[in-house]
Amino acid sequence: MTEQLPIIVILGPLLAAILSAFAAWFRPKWSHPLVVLGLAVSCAAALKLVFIVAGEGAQNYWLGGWGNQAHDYVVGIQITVDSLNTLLLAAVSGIALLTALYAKRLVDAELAGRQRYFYALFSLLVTGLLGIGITGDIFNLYVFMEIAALSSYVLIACGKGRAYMAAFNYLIMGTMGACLYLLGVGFIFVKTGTLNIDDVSTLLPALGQAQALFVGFVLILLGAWAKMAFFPFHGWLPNAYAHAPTASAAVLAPLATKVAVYAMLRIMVTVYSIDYILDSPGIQSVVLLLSSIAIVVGSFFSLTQTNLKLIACYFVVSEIGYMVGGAWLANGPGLTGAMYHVVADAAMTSALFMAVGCIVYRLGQAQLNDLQGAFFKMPVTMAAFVVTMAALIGVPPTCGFFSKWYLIQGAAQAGVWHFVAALLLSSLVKAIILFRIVEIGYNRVPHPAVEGNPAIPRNEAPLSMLIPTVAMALGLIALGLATSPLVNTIISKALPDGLAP
Amino acid sequence: MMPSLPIWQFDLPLLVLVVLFAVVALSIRNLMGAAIVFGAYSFMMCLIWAGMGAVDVAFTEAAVGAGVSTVFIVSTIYNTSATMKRRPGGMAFKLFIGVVVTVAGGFLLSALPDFPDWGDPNSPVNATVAPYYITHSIPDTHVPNLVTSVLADYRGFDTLLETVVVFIACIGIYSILRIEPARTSIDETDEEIAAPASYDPTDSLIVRQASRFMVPFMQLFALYVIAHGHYSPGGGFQGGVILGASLILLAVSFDLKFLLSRWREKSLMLLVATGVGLYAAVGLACLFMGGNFLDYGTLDAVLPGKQDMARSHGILLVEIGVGITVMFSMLAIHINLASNGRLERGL
Amino acid sequence: MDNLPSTTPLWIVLTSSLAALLIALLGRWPNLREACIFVAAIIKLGLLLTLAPAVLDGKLYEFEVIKLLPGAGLAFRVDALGLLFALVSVSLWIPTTIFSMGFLRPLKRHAQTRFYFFFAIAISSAVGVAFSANLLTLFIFYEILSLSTYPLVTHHQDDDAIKGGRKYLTYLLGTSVALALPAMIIVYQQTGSLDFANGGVFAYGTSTTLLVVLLVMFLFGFAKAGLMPFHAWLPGAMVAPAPVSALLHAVAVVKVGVFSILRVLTGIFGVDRLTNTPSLSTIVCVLAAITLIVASFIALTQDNLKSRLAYSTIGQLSYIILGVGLATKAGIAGAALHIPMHAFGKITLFLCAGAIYQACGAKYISEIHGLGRKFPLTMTAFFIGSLCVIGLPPTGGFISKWYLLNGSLEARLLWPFCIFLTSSLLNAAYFLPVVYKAFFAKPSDPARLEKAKEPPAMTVVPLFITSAGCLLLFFFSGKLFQFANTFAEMYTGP
Amino acid sequence: MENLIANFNYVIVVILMMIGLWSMLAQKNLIKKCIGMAIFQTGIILFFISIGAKRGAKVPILTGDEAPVVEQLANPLTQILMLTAIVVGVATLGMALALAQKIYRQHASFDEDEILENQRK
Repeated sequence: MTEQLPIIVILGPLLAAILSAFAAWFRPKWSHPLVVLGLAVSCAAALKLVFIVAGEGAQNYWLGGWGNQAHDYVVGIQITVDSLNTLLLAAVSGIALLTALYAKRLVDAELAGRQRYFYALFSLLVTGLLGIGITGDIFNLYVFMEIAALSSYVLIACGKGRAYMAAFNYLIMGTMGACLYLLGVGFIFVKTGTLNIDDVSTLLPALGQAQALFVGFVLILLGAWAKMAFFPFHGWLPNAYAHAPTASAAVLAPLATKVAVYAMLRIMVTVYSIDYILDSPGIQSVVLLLSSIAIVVGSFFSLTQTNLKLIACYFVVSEIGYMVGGAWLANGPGLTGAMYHVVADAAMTSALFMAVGCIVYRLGQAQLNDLQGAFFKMPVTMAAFVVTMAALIGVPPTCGFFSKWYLIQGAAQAGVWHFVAALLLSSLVKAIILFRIVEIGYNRVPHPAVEGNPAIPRNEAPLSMLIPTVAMALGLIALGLATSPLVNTIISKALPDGLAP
Repeated sequence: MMPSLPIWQFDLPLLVLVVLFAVVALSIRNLMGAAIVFGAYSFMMCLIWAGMGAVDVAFTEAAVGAGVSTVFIVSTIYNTSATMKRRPGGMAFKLFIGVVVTVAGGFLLSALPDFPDWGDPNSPVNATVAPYYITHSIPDTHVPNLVTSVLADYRGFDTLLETVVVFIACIGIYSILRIEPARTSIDETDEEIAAPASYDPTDSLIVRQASRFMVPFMQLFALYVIAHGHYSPGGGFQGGVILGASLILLAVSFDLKFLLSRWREKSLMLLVATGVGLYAAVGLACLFMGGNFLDYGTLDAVLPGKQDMARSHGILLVEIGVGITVMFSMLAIHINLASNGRLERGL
Repeated sequence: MDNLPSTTPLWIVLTSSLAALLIALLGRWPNLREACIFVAAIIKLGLLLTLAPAVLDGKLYEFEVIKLLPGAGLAFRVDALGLLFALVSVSLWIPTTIFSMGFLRPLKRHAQTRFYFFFAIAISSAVGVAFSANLLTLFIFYEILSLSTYPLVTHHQDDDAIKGGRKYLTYLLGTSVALALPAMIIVYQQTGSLDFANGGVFAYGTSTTLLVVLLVMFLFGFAKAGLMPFHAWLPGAMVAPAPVSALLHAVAVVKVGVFSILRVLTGIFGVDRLTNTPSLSTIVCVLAAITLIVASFIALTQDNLKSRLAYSTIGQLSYIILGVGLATKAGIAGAALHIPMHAFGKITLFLCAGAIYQACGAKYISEIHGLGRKFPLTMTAFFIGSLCVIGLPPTGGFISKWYLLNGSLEARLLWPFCIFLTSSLLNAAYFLPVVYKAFFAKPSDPARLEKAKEPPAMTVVPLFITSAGCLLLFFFSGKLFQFANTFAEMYTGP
Repeated sequence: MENLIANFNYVIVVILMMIGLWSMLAQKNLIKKCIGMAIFQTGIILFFISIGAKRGAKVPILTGDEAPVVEQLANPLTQILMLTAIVVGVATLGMALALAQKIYRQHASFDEDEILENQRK
């Protein structure tokens, strides 16, 4: 049975989505439990796979039983779970499960009467993201990318007002990204004639520095960057995620961009190789510079915003810079940092958007000035929020500290000091924002415990939202404490030969 | 003796025409005109692809690109407005994008010397994995149409996902556009600027009678396309699109009410899910029979024939699933786009 | 040297955190809540004392809680200096809590539970810093300390408090993230290790330029030590309630800064390297000396009593850094000794300032003329505390300054010797007039004196305890010296 | 130059993609953006079909019982990849049009600048 686990990871949410679409017309109430069930199955399978991969190494699975059929190359579609993606799969399915539980109340409140297909789309989005993470075929990756993209356009367009225009812009940008990716796949395909990642990676070294391969590489990178909102393609993200319904943003922001980063890592590390990157140093320094700019721009804009949702969105933009930069340092610590940060940042962003969602649910909006007294109204939520911000700042022992640790170490090893400076700057900016919020939310109201001051009524978010939020926030600390085993047993094996974390 | 010209002569004018149509479609100020030119552009593309031996692709493009896509654009414009306002300025931006795009184009062309010769049967694309399909399709799956066997079996997972994409588009467009009667009052903010109905086709007797005559033949042909996909160009997608188009024709020539009196919205949306469900269920059945997902060979226990025939039948089953989904989602997308989500009246 | 594996250090650190949880739960019953603190403090003190004999034997207690990075984890190691520092912090926690009860309760201050909660967390993290086996652990507890003291600094939640808190965090977090963290990562990247080692971690032949840069980053990165120009947070933090200023900003927080620098200088750079690379020790000495003198001069000009004390603290901290910078056995021992000596002296002074404010609302030195006649006990305590900080017998301050002066002679450097002496004179110049005026000057505001009541017993008793401590430290300095000597011998040999 | 002629298809592909990309980014009219997007996608499809083309090959459908000759049958792999791409393309186009209609309901315009102005109010 364990050999079927990789496909179960995908099938859980996919079948749940189809069933949920049926249920939408007969028993609308069943839509949500069905999706939760599907995600739970997927999450369990993904977690089991983490242990299997840590113990036995990569797991390959051939759809339709079409392996290489005594032929030199794989003729069907392969899905692979190895040390590079197993953590990502576990994180995506786990976060999606928690978010699905969390989203129920928000959806009932924000999308009253319009949620017929919300859970089906939610589940399809997760299917797409998991598929990108699991597939071992570069064309199949494109199809999954489109599944994730199409469902995310709709999830965003479920919002009101500006959401449609934001979704439209995202659609144009996303389609452009996907098309560039597909074209890049075409350029690789021209030279190798196969789409299987393992086969391509065995064929590529012999082809050397062919210009077509280089063009394909750049196209795939550009496509992935457009999808992940890397500078200068970041314009669509803040609008799209900030105007989306809170429940949609809570699943999109943590997962969608991170999965695109993973796709980039997969192409860089497995399909091409680190040597390939090191042999084209011009592009490396350009990308590193862009990463630093992305971090600085994201930080700067997050400082100028007054809406908590937008601030969170710009955090996402700057965090993308962390991961791209880390990957392009192309040394052991940098890659370790990038791989670790993909998981860590998914968790952090998820916790952040969950906390913001709780605030929006109770206070109606997320302008900073509306937060007055928030710490008294919803202490538990705000505690989770503070923990999350601490992780984003990089306060030990949360996971944010360790990813920053590896990234800075990698940058120091590569001598890329502007990246170090950008990382530190972004930490400081986040610290400033945290304490601005603490001041507004905590200090700027008369303390209710002093005689004569009015008591501020407790108005905590409902438990179905609060528990996932708190769990996620605690997960950040747990993840931080688990850094050493994760790096030693899994991430270090995903590094190219000769590199050590 | 091969002709010395490096490309097929017929292609040259077609390729030039394609570019021309693309430019015209984008520069025409009347959007309806642009939509029609875009349809013509797609037809040109079909010809080019058919010329290169990609008949299935050409077939699909004819049905999807030239047919359904154009109808979608036209119905959108019908619901909104066909004219573009002339706005001054913005030249600098357009020029900047132009420069960027040109640089990108130059970059793409820089890889040209690296490409294998045009039409070379020994190029990596043609010589690495592809020969396997050509030599093994019959022994493996008993399907002479290689495209069908690769599509539905070797790379059946892609096709499942592709069906899912159509499914997403259908429920997505429903979620975006549909205004359910009960909800009209809730949906306050984004209301209510409906374009005047500029053209009402429902009163043309000739159109009605002609379509009434054509629809059965279209549907018959579509069923043939699906069922005979193993042996001739076509399959679930193409057949599904034609079936969908036949119903769209009904909707256009009569009106939406007429169509919806026969196909209720609920059943449409359920059928869309049914198609994907059928495909996934076949795959799942393989899983329960002890094989990998979508390994139709394991179905030989329940389907007639040996493994290769089981695969052939499995392919037919999933093609039917694809056909159902594509047909009804095309229809569902059309009725939503054509009536601006109200399903009352529209193109 | 033997290393003893033991979980006791972890329990010591956790005791006050667990107490913090209890405090949060018992918020509705103030008596129980405070009883809980005392119990925790006593348990903690007891546990600490059980470690003392072996540590004085030159043994180290070690315990690794969890491995966070290859080559560095959350690990504890108890040596003489760490134990000494922990003992001081925890033993002063008791009088401070008594004082807090007297200070907060009668005025029905708000959020007392929160106050005690974060106080306990702060103590935990200070002890955590003291017991850190490596730079990573130290950094973690350092940051927890910064964050957990923020609510204490902004306790009043008015505009001043917010401003002070903002400054507090900007300086402490900003420097630690922007300077100490990168420095630490560079160390890790260069050497693959963050453990404090007797001979330092750098391989022979590491470039001096790199070392100098790292040194400066560490010195300024641990801004809790108050080296100029990153000192301004300390006067700013004086908006906090008196007990906070007393324990945290005279003992725990600032000493954690100095302690971190001490650890880095001895455990990361190594005493040998300091001795052999004159540029390193010179940088430390010069920076410390500048701060020492400038802070003393600024203290002279302050009229706000707590500000004056704050600047005095900044100066005194640099004594310790200068002592280590000398890199001699007596210097290090003196520096180590100065931690408890100054702690007892300064906490007395701060508690006095709090008691005075409690009694008559006076914040400025010009307002307390003649106060000594009204509150002789309080002002006597203040006098003893001043003596201790100045370094005059019969108080403990004398002992540590003695060793520091010895250290500079041992290093054959005259200028630090002069600096120490000058600064002591300046100390006398800014403290003794306060005492004089309090006892002998005419009351500047007789009406205020009339209204003033004797501070409640709960606030006076702690003064006795700590000022008695100042005196006792002088007479029983031998035991303390053992700690300091054990520590110094680890690096310089017997 | 010889190469350019030999690979005339690729040149057309690049031109089509440039046209599509330009109108996706520079055109202000939403419908025109959608059409540009579709042109971009067909350009890519043309690219894939071109790389899979074989000189003088038949359509990839086997007839009779003789063993298939690889050189004589067109490459099925690129074709099915592009079938997928076409379907994805029409799905995306439909979604884009639905969004455009919704936007038109709000702003009575397809012009991006006008919509943004409207939103700023």
